[in-house]
Amino acid sequence: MRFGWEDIPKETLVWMYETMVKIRKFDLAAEQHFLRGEIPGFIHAYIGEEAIATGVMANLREDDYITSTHRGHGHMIAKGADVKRMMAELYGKKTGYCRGKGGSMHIADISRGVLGANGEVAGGIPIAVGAGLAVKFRKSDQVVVSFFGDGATNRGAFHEGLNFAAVYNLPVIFVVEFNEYASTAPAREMIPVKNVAVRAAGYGIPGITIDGNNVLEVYETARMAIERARCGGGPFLIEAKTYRLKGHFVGDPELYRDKREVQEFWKKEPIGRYEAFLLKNGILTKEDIEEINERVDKMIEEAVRFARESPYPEPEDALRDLFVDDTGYDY
Amino acid sequence: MRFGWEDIPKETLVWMYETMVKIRKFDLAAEQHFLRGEIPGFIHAYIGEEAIATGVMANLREDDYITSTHRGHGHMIAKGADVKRMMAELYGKKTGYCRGKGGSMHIADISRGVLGANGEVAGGIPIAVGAGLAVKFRKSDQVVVSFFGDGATNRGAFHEGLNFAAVYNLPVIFVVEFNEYASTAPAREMIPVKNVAVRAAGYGIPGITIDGNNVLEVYETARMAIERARCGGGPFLIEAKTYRLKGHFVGDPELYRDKREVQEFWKKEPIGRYEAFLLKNGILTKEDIEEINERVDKMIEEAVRFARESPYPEPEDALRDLFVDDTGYDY
Amino acid sequence: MLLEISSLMIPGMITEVIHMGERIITFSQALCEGVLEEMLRDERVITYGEDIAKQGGIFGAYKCLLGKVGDRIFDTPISEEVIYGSALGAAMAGMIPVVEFHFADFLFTGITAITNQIMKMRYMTGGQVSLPIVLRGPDGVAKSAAAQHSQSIETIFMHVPGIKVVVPSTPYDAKGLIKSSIRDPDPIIFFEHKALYKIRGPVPEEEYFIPLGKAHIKREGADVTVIATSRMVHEAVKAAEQLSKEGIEVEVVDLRTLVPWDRDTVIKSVKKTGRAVVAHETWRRAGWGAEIASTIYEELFDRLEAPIQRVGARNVPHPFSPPLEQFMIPKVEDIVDAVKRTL
Amino acid sequence: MLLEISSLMIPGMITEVIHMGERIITFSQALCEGVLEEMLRDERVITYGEDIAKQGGIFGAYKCLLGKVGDRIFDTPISEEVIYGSALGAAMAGMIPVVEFHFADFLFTGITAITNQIMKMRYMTGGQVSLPIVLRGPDGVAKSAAAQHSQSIETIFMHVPGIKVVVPSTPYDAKGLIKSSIRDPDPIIFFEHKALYKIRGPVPEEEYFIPLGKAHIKREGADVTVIATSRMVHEAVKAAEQLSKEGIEVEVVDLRTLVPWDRDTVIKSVKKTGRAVVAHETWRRAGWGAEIASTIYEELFDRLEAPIQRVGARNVPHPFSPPLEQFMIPKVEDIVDAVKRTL
Ligand SMILES: Cc1ncc(C[n+]2csc(CCOP(=O)(O)OP(=O)(O)O)c2C)c(N)n1
Ligand SMILES: Cc1ncc(C[n+]2csc(CCOP(=O)(O)OP(=O)(O)O)c2C)c(N)n1
Ligand SMILES: [Mg+2]
Ligand SMILES: [Mg+2]
Repeated sequence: MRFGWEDIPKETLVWMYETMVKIRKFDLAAEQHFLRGEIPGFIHAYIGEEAIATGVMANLREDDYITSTHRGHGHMIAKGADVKRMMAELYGKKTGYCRGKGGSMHIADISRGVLGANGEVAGGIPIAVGAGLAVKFRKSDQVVVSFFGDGATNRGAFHEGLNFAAVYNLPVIFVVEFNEYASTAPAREMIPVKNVAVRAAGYGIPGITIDGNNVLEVYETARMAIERARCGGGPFLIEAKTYRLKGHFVGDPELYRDKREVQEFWKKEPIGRYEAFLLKNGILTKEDIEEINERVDKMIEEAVRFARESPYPEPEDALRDLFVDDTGYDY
Repeated sequence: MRFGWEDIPKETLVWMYETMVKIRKFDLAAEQHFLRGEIPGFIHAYIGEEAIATGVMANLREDDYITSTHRGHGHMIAKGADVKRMMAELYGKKTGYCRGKGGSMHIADISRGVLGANGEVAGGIPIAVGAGLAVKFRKSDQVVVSFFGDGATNRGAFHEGLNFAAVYNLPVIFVVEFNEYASTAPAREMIPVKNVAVRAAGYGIPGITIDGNNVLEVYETARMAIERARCGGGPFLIEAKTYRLKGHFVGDPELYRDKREVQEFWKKEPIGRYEAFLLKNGILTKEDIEEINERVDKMIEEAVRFARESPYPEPEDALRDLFVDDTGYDY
Repeated sequence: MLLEISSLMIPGMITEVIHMGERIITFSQALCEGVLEEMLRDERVITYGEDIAKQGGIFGAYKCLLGKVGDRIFDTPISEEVIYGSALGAAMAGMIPVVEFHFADFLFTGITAITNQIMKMRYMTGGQVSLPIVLRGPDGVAKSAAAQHSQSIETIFMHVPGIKVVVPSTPYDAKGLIKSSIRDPDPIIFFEHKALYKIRGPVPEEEYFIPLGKAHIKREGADVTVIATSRMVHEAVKAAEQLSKEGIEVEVVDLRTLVPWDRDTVIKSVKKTGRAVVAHETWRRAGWGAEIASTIYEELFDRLEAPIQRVGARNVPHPFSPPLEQFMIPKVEDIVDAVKRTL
Repeated sequence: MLLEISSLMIPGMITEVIHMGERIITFSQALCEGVLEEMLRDERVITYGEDIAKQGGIFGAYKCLLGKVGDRIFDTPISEEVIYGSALGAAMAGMIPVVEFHFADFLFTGITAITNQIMKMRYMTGGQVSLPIVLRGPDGVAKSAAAQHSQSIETIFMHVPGIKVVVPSTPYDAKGLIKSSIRDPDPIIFFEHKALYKIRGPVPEEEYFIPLGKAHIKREGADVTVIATSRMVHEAVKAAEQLSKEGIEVEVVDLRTLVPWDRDTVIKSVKKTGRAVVAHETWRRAGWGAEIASTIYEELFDRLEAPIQRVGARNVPHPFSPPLEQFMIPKVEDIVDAVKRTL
């Protein structure tokens, strides 16, 4: 695949850099404050996989839909979510996206088309297919992108979802974030083929395996798949090879893999690679990069401050938000 | 594929003919007595698909396992089940295989490795995989065959089952009885590929599409797949193209398909074709064939008589057979 | 002028007293009319599931839609998790999906999309979305369909929070409740007992709605209250008629919905009678009857004259053979006996 | 010589009076020992599930197996329907599968293989097979795991017939019950509350078994009976201790299994006290507490001094934020209040 990066507008190239940095720093902060005991629940860091959400989302409109996973901060940020309300949600605060009801694993910004992170592996796939149905019935030109991990490709919902989307030719792009592990389970032991993209052939749709740590490759592939879907071309399966640089969740003892393996993969992490490209091609200077990093640092700090200072919801709020008219259902 | 039918022992060739006839006549009788109101519940006839169960089962030992479907009479008969106890089960009698608890959709003969018909589409697939695991742990050379329909290949369990079997290299052969319909739904509308055998590639296992109305082709393919599995070669997907000559269930108004289509397929039905082959190659004479048909007719008549004359279970028997020690669980 | 229409009905089904000239249609027809009216009114309503678009559903419940709603009715592959889960995505993206679940038994096949997704999404997102979803289809025992085609599992949806549960018993209610369900902004699961599809009853031509959460008193009586839903309402009415001959007057309360359930009507009735029976077709053990009974005890401990009796299926899977099936499911006599035990 | 070991335990967990020299281990260790002993005894026992073989399970419940049972412990793909359904096939073909379900929430993901297959197969085949299957894993609320990782759904398996339901509360019971479960010829679902894995308690070195269906009286008392399971047993004991200071003596009955449940012990206790509270962590509405309560009313209508109180979670999904979660789940104070309401 040729990367016509010269055709990509400069602001997009820069936006992608800043977005990746924002995701990285958000998750580093989340990790840190989780370990300090400020954040309850579980945190699954997207560190090392930033190029995927970023390269895909650079091609989406605000009215396009995505479904995300338990590892969903990157998708939210790339889709334009407010990191303050995100961090507040991680902290379980009233000012969070879900008023503290969801937390990291259920974060969502419906107004921006983020139809939810999801605590269930492959849980977002049927939802994405349904959004695709809606788009088809409304005859709009929106598209839907469903993100999920390599482990999710072994679930029945993956199969049913791809098949369903193919049967109705829905505008849904399925993106496998193939990060080599599903919790403790190495993909090489649990998936009997080298590239799960081959599974696309079973549904008569295109499937492609790409370097998910190269944001330009992700961008180009996503652009093609998304444009195709927008014009009625139907579903597409993109397998983006990447690597989960951190534990499955913050606090994971990681006894199932060799530290050296992790170190090797740090050499291929996407932000450094992209930075080198930007510098080499004169798209950004060292100063620009510093400036961006500082700006993002400040943004994340503010988000943490906002989260810390926000109030918790009132205990009785637990009884709200189940139904549109909530009163009188708790009996 | 070359059909080395000359290598097939004559008794096998004859057994296959007789088995197909037995299945056909059993289901014709079941249909008839259902329509007369003697048989309760639902009957799904295997008429037109006899070559598949027969050609596969000709290669199985009594200690091999199979899982069957709602359309399961053919599998039972080909695996050697007693048609008397089968018919009694269809009638809901105490002498039936399941003492009247199962009926047509749940008929089973565990002693012959028939791990149950199944009222849930694709419900037998996980069971077959589990039997495969057992065989693997016991290091025996048994094999497992899981039969299911084209419609079942759209269920999550199909995907999870094939993948699981591939991951552990289990001796499980998956046989799709591609009869063009899933109840009212034509396969051409619900499956976005021409041959579902292509799905095998998604699990790194072999998949093959064959003429399921040619019992010799089924026999040869199954032999190869079963021998391979017995020697540790792992799973195999066989897609046997056939046609459901009767309604989905007895009584189906069949408004979803053209009568002419059905008539066309009657010309390709497997028993007539095989009969012509047997006659042409001098394996059986017309007299042999008549003799077989008469013998089977008598067997089925006897089965019906046995079923009719057998007693119903006692009402209170409803509380038995849930647990090994049944007493005192109904509170 | 009044007319007895029991002759039009399946033996033992509710005998409604109706006005001459009133329209009599089947449960299926009434239900279908309700769906059709809503689909014609609102383009956002779509309906899909297995085997509905070519023949109008295996129990004929969708016959009236054929040719009337274009491609807004369609058949799906056998993919329950995605059938149910896609309803969620479609609702989040602005549609009103009315999804058929084919058999209540096969709710289990894709239930995670309901219990873990549909029923939790609005809550998990802190109320960011409303989810107008209707999951509907047949449940219950009919004709020896055996263990995997006879189940009623409404209790599960009453226990796990996040969906409203509708269990109609008559053509009139089926139509009024399906229309309310489709207009409701929240997820709804709507159970149609297989044995009811063909019963007939009066259904006005004019549009009407039945609110969720309002029980209906099918029959007044001063001695014992029988609380039932769906097919068991008919059994309860039969039992009441039988008992009436012995001088026992039973009040039959048809809950019509289980989430929310009409506590006020139940409590008021039992306050009057002092005795209660709860009857459902689903398994007795940990069935929803226990919830109703426990609530009545909590509210009316001092007013109850006798322990509440619960009628439900025996705690085994559904057997195939007719005598076994008859033994396993609750019948009129079980309600009669239960009522007598309260006296 | 006796020794109080409360200091070894998580605050508020059951304080057991034990003999000097008795071995004190965690719930996880006890459970694991039980599985290990059975695996070493019987080659047919295999155990599999997600994320168990490399680190000994995400809650460490399988650590003791690592390196001890060869390939009879193994990890699987994320394929719940086949994980559960394969247990059925393996059992039918002669093995004794002990399958981990990872989180009770993801039972829903493959539940059809349990409710429609495992729980019905013996019955549907008229008793042709026995099915020694154990499905085990964590349930319950812990640390803001939110709506999809906090559920307890044992009520569903008590309602739908065909599986025995085990809900242990202590290390001692965990070991004795898992061993009985593995030797049992029927399907069993075994729920381990996440918050209990690390509690410690006495577990003898010698082999022992706890029969299914036998409750354990955790604490005797003459005034009110509190019936609980799993984590709520600990909350009930705490409530009892608190109430004791006010002169109210509570008898705490730990059911230990829900199918079968020990009716005799419960009835005997409530006969004595005349008052009862049922406490579970799962949702109150249509939770199993209603079954126990209804049964007690049926048996002891005239002996009850006050309505039975049911303690359970509020009827909403599990919220993430700690103050919301604390509000939603039942606590010691809820049991204390409930006991007082019976007085
Ligand atoms: C249906 C279901 N099964 C199991 C789990 C537990 N679980 C959470 S994340 C995870 C691994 C997911 O792996 P993958 O899909 O590759 O995503 P990744 O974590 O690598 O991003 C597992 C097994 C779950 N959340 N949902
Ligand atoms: C999980 C599930 N969904 C739906 C049904 C209803 N149903 C019974 S048979 C059938 C069609 C099956 O088609 P196929 O797998 O092709 O088998 P065939 O009947 O053609 O042999 C359907 C939808 C079911 N039994 N189980
Ligand atoms: Mg992964
Ligand atoms: Mg078919």
